[in-house]
Amino acid sequence: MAFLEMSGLRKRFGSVEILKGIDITLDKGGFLVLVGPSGCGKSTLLNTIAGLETITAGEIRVDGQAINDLHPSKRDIAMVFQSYALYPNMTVAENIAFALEMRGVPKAERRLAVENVAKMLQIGHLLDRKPSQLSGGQRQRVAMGRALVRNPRIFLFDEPLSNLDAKLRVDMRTEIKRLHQTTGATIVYVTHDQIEAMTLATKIAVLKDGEVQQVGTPAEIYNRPANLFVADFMGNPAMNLLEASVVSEGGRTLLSLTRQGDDDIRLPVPASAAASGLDGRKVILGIRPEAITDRDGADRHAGTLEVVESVVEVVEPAGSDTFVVTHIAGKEVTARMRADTDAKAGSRLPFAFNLDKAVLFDPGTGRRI
Amino acid sequence: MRTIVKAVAGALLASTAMVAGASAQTKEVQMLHWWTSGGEAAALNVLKQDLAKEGYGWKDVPVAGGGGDAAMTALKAMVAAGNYPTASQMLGYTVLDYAAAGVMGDLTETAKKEGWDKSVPAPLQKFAVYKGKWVAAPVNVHSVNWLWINKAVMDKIGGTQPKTFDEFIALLDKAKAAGVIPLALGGQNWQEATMFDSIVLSTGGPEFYKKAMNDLDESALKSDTMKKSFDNLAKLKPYVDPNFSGRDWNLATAMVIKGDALVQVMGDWAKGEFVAAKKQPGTDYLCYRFPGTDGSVIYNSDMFGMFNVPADRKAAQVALATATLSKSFQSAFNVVKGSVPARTDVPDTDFDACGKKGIADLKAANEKGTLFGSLAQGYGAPPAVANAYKDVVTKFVHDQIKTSDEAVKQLVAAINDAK
Amino acid sequence: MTITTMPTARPEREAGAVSLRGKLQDALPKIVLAPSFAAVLVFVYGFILWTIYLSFTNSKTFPSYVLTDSRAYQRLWTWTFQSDPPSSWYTSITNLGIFGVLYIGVCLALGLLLAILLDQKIRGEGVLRPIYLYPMALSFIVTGVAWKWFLDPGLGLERTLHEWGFTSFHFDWIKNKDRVIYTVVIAGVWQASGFVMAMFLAGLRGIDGEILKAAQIDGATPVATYRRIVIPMLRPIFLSAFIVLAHMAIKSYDLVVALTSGGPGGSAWLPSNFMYEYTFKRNEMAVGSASAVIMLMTITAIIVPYLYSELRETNR
Amino acid sequence: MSAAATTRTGGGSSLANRIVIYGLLLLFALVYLIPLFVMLVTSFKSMDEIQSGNMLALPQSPSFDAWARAWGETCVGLTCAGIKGYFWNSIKMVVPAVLISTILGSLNGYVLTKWRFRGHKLVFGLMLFACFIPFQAVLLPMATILGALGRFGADLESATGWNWGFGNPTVNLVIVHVIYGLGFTTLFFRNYYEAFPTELIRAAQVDGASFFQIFRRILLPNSAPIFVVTVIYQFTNIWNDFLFASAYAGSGDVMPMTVALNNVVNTSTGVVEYNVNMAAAIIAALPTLLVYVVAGRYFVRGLMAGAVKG
Repeated sequence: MAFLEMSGLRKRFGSVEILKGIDITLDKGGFLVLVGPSGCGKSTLLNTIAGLETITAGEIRVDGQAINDLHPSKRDIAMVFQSYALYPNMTVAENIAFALEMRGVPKAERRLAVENVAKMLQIGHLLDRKPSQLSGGQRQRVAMGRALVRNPRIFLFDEPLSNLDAKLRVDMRTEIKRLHQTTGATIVYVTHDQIEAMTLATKIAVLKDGEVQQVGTPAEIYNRPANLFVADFMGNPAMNLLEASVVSEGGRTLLSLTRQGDDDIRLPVPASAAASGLDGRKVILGIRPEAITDRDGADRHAGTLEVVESVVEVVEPAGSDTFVVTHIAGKEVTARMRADTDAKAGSRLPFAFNLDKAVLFDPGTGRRI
Repeated sequence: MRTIVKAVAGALLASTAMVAGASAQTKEVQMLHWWTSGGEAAALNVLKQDLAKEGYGWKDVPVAGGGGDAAMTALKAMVAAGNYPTASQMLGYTVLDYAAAGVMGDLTETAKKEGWDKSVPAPLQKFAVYKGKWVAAPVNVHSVNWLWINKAVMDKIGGTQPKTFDEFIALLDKAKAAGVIPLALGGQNWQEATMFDSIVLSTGGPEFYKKAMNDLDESALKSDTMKKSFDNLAKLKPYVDPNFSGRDWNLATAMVIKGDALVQVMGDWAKGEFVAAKKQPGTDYLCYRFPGTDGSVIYNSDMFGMFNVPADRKAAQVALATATLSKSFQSAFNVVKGSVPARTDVPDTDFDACGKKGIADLKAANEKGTLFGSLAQGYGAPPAVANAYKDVVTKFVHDQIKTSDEAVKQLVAAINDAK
Repeated sequence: MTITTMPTARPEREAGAVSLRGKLQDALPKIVLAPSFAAVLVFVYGFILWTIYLSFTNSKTFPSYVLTDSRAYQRLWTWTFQSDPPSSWYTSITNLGIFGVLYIGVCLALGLLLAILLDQKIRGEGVLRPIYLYPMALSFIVTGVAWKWFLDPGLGLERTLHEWGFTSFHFDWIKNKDRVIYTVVIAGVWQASGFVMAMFLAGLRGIDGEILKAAQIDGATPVATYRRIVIPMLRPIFLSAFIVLAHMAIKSYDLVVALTSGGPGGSAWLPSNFMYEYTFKRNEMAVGSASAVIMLMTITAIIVPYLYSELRETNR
Repeated sequence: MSAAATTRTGGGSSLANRIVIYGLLLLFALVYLIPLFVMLVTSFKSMDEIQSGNMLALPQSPSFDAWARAWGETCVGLTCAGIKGYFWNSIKMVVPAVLISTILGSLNGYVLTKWRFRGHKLVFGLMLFACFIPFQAVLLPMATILGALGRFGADLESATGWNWGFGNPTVNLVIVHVIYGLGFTTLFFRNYYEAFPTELIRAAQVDGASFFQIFRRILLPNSAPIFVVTVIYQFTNIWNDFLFASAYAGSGDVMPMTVALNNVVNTSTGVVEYNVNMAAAIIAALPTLLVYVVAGRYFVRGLMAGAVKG
């Protein structure tokens, strides 16, 4: 049995339904990331787990016990907030110890616990300061310390890194990952940043408009997105999504993509999709930029590699790679070339399509075929 | 936080500690009044001491302001709360209103014993006796139809006592020619209306005054005599200095005392100001009846309304009432206050010339039946009517009503509306 | 997402499972609020109902609880249109119009001006600010006499200027039935504008400096910056100040009494003076109550739309 | 961040600007000070000088006489011991009234922002609207209820033998001022707490703090600015109240300062001692003046911190 189970969760504010039946489970020690665009309900979902918001229907169980009617303080959870929510009138030590104090832990024990946590997070020298005297990263650590000191059954993180600058965010991300690995804690983590989701999660749930779009491991989500939304949302640069029609030519079923002022492109149907029954249909081809490369940069193990020449529109060197943009099927298509590519805007270049990594979607339902 | 709690608790305890003292004591009179100025307070202190001699304490509830308005509001609140004072300074119809509401006590026994029926003028008893029961003890009788004249100015302009309204105008003209402000008036509605009381009496005579201002007879109110009264009021306006509006009455009196102005038409409480300024009647100032009103007295009276207090506080109340109407207090108080005693059998030995005249006039008017309540002072009709009357007079004085025709029309309409 | 809905009510089905203590804990916020709310219901709304009831009786000196008719309203209605000579009620409501507009308008303008001036990195702000603020600390029982003197042509400003040689100066508004209400405005503005200044000053200090930098880069002059950017950003403060001022304007009573004793011929009356006069002085409690009801209705007409928009806004 | 900090530098000839700005500010300051100035100089003059001289002129021979008389000799009703004794009456009424109404207001604001329930807006709207009721209209019904409370208190006392304070004029005034102050205090605190980060409350909830623990440990320690505003506002209003004070606590032993002052300055007859009146008026206003002068800085800060929504 899973450690954390959410089943049939619904939440409505007046006439607006924020959560429309959420079913997610998480094993003990797992790291679940709830990801989605703002307004998708991910924060609300987290708050219902914390007990900060009631649910309209459904159940939340931890370790087999229903907790949805327990007061937040009785759920044995800890939470790290987006704004850190450090009590401005208390010192760092008092902030960290507050929850223990509320639970009647003796003073000596509290001090020991605070010291341990402070050592783990390397914030021992900050214990006597007030939150206003701390930098963003330090506050972040204190907020985590406040959660850690409790040693709760579940940690909840509500976009904890969104207020940090880019470099610190990466550092803290690593820190959180390390903490997860060393403590084995069960974590539910909300973010809108899909890189955070990919790097941290053992399990990702993509939400949109109060509905779960897909739950799976990062690899599943990335490689086999359940629908167009997930495909578009996860990955940066985003997956290329191109309209294509399925045609039969010489006994082969092929994808045909139109080009303006150029020949149509013919590509084989990716192995991930069952080719049968597609004949004559319109589909959407999803292919990630890293699956479109220069010819000699292509994956050596690729089963179906198709080289197509196309006119380069924009070249964006990114250091380790160079992104090259061309125009296919009425859309910009981003390809990931080697850093030393000689692509120039306006020139014609061969693009190698690795269709092993491509997926097809039904344009009507948006689902993966 | 803890200190806050302590502070609150402390303050609450401090206030509850006072509670024992707050509940009415049996050997104490609780007295609501608005006599807070030095002279009045001194006069009232005589009463306090009289009571102290008999072993009664005095719990003072002074609420000054607006000529008793604030005190009356406080009284209404006290009565609404059921905390009746032993007595309260009250005026005219207010006593009757409270009596009708059944909150006044009964002093008939004391009145009989002390012979108030005989000694207190009948028109006053109309307000002190409700349905055959004495409910108030009159403290004094003020009379309204007085002229207060600075003698030095009078001598300078060579004026003599005006006997008629026209002579009065002639006198004012003399003053104007001499460069003195002829008429000191405070432009507040009650002062204007108080002066108008006298004008009506002077213009229409005693009969007319009674019909119009006490009986509110409509034919009298809209008569030509009333119109003429307004015309006479209009005649006086040019003799008033331009800054009169809103002036307090005692400032107007001060103008006469200092010789800035010749004359003020005001009730005899103005004499208290002269007394306080150490001025002597006859040598420093002159007191004449308003021209054409000799032989009649328009009065008002301060009364101590006696409330229906519990039996254990009754003795104190009786003591207060008895002391109030005792001859010694009546004399001592009224000498200071400028008014005359509310009983006609008080010797006038301690009074000055004006006081003696006032006492004699009151007695004569009482006997002749020419003692009338002042409409402006709330002794002619209930407050709603009296204030409607004041509205019209003040609007006429301040040119919001422009003609005497219009004024009479407005007066009839306003009084009918308020009745 | 700032909607805060804390667990308070539980679905009926679990009622049995929840301990009494837990229920108490859940109801605690409401229990805490309840005494205040109950007090307001009884002592404000109960009394409003009481007043409405009395306005339909013929209460005179004391409340009478026998319902009669709407004569009090009929009288007020007649008086409303009686402008020559003006009835006291007509004077009161037209005065409230003049007073309300000028008092609120001038206070807002002056308060804003002072706040903007004080916000220019002024040396001695700590001295100036309390000077503008102190009138709010004083009641008119204290300052009434001083104001009366100052406005009196025979004692105050006019005489002083005459003594200084400006003999043509004329300022006798307090004695003039058509002008006296403006002196009430002057004293009222003096009392409240400092408070408004403080509100605006707080608002100015709360504006994000980057926006102003942006305006500067866009080439806006200081005047244009204030007119186009700063003042529009102070809109919520205008609203708050408006409410504070509107409530003071409607409640203004002692101002008129202390300054003018009602003015020449009662020409300075405001509706609250009317109400007090009729209820307590003229013993026409029904009329006083009816005027109070009309005042409350006027307040309602002004305040409720504000409250509505204000409270809807918080539902973002 | 001052709005002027950046705009100022954009100005042209800054010296001329500064002169205009300071000139205007000083001019207004002078105008604002006139009434206080008149009162002050009058209080140091003799009566003769007041009556003959210019009210704006400085006293020729300043004397503290009037002050001494106002403080210790002038008559309030029949008691001629100055107004000094009435400070304590006012303080023991004002302090509990201010503190209770402020604390209730902060609790209400806390509930109305952080523990919302269905209908919270209506409740707040009703409480806010209560600010606007004219006090003259509640004078009598309130008196009736206070009277009933007093009789109930007397019964209670005879039943329990312990005085509960009902019916005591000071307690009555505290009750009245608390009730009619609730609208404002609730408004102030609600607006302040509206901007108070809700995440802090949530964090404290997750940390296991109870309703009151959150209030006491998290909100109260961070409410100082709005406390200052509310206390100043309430203190001034309650200290200066005359209507309720005169109607419910008029007798000499409980009379608050405003009523005593009114009895000194608003006497209807007799020579008016303006110098004593002015001295008494200033003495009576000292606490509120002091509050504004001393706490004025925090007042603006407090308004900044959220009493004004902006």
